[in-house]
Amino acid sequence: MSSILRRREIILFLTGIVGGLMIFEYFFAVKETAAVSSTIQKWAIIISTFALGLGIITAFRVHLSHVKKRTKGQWFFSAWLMGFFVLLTVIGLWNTKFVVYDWTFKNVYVALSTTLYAITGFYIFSAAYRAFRVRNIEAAILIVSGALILLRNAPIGEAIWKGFPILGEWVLMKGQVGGMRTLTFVAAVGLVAFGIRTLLGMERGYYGGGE
Amino acid sequence: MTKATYSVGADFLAENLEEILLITTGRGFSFVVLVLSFIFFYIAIQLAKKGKAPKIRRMVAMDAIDEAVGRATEEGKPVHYSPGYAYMTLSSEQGPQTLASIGILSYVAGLCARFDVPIIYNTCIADSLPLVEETLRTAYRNEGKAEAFDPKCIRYQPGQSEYVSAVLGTFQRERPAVNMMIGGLYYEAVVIGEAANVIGATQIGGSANIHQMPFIIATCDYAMIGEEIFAGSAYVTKDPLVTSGIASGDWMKMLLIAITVLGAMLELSGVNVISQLLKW
Amino acid sequence: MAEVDRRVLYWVMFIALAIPFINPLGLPVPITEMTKAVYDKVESLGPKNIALFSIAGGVSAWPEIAPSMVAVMRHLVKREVKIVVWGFFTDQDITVDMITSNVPELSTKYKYGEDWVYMGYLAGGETAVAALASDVHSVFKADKYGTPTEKLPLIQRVKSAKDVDLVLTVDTGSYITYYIRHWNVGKGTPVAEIGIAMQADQVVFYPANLVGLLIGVRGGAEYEKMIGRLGGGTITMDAINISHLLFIIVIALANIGYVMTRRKK
Amino acid sequence: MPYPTDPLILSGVWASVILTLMVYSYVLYKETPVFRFAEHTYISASLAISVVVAYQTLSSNAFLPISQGDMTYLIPIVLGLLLYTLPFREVRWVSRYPLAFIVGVGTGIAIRGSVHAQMVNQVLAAITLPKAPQPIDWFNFLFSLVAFLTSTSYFIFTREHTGVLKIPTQLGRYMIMLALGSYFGNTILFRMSMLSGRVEEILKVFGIIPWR
Repeated sequence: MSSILRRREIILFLTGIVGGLMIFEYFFAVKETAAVSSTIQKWAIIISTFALGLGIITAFRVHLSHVKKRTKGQWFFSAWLMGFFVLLTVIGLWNTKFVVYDWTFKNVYVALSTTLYAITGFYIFSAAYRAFRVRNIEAAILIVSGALILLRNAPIGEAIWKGFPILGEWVLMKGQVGGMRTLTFVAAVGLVAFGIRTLLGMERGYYGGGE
Repeated sequence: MTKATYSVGADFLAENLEEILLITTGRGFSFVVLVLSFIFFYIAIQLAKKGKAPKIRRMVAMDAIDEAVGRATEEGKPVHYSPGYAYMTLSSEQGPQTLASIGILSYVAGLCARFDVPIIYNTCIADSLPLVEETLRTAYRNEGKAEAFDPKCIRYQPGQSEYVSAVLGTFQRERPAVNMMIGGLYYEAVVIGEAANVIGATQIGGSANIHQMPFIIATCDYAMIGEEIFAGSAYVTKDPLVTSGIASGDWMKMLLIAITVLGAMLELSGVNVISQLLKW
Repeated sequence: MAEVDRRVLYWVMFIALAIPFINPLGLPVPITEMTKAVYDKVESLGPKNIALFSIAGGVSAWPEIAPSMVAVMRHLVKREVKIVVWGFFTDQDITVDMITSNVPELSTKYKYGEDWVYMGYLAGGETAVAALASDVHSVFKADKYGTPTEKLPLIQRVKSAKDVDLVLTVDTGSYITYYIRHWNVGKGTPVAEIGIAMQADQVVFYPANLVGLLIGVRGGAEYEKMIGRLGGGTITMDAINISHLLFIIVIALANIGYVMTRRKK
Repeated sequence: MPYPTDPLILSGVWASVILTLMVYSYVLYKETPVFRFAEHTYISASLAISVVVAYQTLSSNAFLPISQGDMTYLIPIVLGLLLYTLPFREVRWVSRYPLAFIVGVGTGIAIRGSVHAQMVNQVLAAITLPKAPQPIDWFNFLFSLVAFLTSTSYFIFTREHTGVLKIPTQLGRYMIMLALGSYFGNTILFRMSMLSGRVEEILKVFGIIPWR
């Protein structure tokens, strides 16, 4: 039994069938498939939720080893990570309204998510400094288009020259549309080709290569 | 935090299907396009089997991988690889990009195994972990170095910003010589890209997410745009599939360009048959 | 010159962003068409109309979207429009708290259940939006606080998308496209967006009828000006002015440096 | 609003600002134990919160239907548990079943959505004529159309970009740069308001500007 279930063809076939069903449901008005496809999507969410445990195993594998080896400058932080995790998980599963959990959620989790989300503000600045150099015509167009949008978005643009927001508005509403449309379009073409290979079981790169 | 109190059930969809489908009419032509994609792909494969596969242009970013890993070997520093946020699951529409990324990873890991370069893999996509581990394990085994594989090179963080913070820390603590970020990238592209520039890493980036392309181009030494990442894994393994996939994609582009030109001319002369067809 | 230590750039930006908060500049904020369109639409509504306020953005995006959310909500309350609130983000309760504390009329002038109602969190993405468009009552059996829908007169009136006069979707992702597909194209309900800046690029080429769009904090600042009550958006606009000017200056300097180093070679 | 006095809120705002500064010390100075502490605290808290959220998701989406008698939900639970064969060499292959399932769903969703929204709808939008056109609208229509056609021609991989294709592909590259520049500019607005939000928070908590 297990030798049959182990065959790659059967596993790839499962991918093809599930994917094919998702596609079929989208294009055809068959009641039964719509219900099945909705159920399948829910199942996928449930399975993915279970995968979190693998993530925790993966993380603990790394941090336990640091603690065991007393890695310099790291083991203390690994121990803290694991200890705090256990504490907070126990509290959270018991009662999410309990003050320790609620306080950590708002002042550590939400605050640091916002902080890291905003860290991009620094990096985008140095990225612009590096990338926006007039090396050739392409780069020049990139700079002019980016600068016009900057001067449209910040009222200071209009304070400098009345024309900036008008030009910026044109770039945003009309000028960029064609190029953006192409990028959307070609990304989909590549995705569909890759998806077809996956569903037909021909894309083996992802499948761990051998066996 | 609130519980997921309600969600839409299958029974509801089934009951109201007709009304929902009424909203989504207009998929007829899309279906034709999808079927044509399959047909084009089949023809391209048949042509490839007969040795008539069309030539495609070089993919500079993929060719740069060997050189980059070589540099890491010389400097004795690790290679860092990460697939981006990608909605943290393979079951979303970002899933294929993660898969494509893992396909390229299998090639990179093989090179790393061959030259004994450590590889560090940071991710926040929990359900991709089995694939990643198996890909790395197989790559090491194929190089005859199964015992050299250390699963601790895979690091997991439970969210996007968590993953960004861990990558920032990893860069300064372990100083990789190469940073590769390929997959469903979001805001991390510019942060990781610039942080890797600080430590002077060679960077290869790629994504089909349009919104990150400006930043991948701005921060990386080599960029893969859009469909290149999907062709990547087959390209490095010299698989005839790659030319077939790219050729059929090209035919699809040419067909839709032709429809656009024809449609625009007809619309301008007052005939709206093409736009009606597209809305079918 | 071309290779300044990055940290200098970061410190300059950090300090420059702090200055306008301490010492506001108060440059005028001109009104753009997209924002005016949203304002005019809300202005045309009255006590008989129902607006849907859909939250699909997290707390981490507050600096960008909170000013618009508060300003639009203030305008709705001023026009005495009935408001239905629901959302798709797990931390949205904190957002609703923020709005109600900034718009006290929701608890004084408005009666909960009759004039406004908060239905809570919903999972399911596009499927959920599509389902709500055709039948609200089969999706929501009770509001956020557990009161059954039968006891909420306002939600009794909202059976499907057709009962809503304006959708205001707060969005940091793709929910605008879901609402356009299922509420606007499907049912003809007008849809307006409170969004983050990058969405402007994508929404403009989406083939649909969008009432208008508040582009990030800039949209919020314009809206505050139009309702005549300045707030967070207007204050942040100073920081935007300074930082954008800084970008322009730094890009110019980088190019001067680049040209000069090339000449030397 | 006055500066908060409630000890719970006060400790909260100070903790969040100190953690923020710990993270920004990486950018403004360098990687230190201070940053490392913030990083590990964040990941730790987030892991715990993810477990709690996962538990809630499973109870409302899987355990609840099962308790109501819908046994089909045992299937995804079993599939989910099969993922945990991964650490055991002999049965590791079993974990491919749940994966095959997830990959199928993701690929299916990605294909079906992109053909419609990203391909067909874009062609349709490209050929849709302007309503109530002024001369400028005709110009804009033609500009977008030409931009779309030429930049798509740049993405043709199986033909050399010479001869007939030389000028269109060149023009197409310019059009792509115009789009990317616009996107870059808008992203800057978003990122700057995010960062200024954090700066404002720091100034507020330190009492440099009034609480509002």
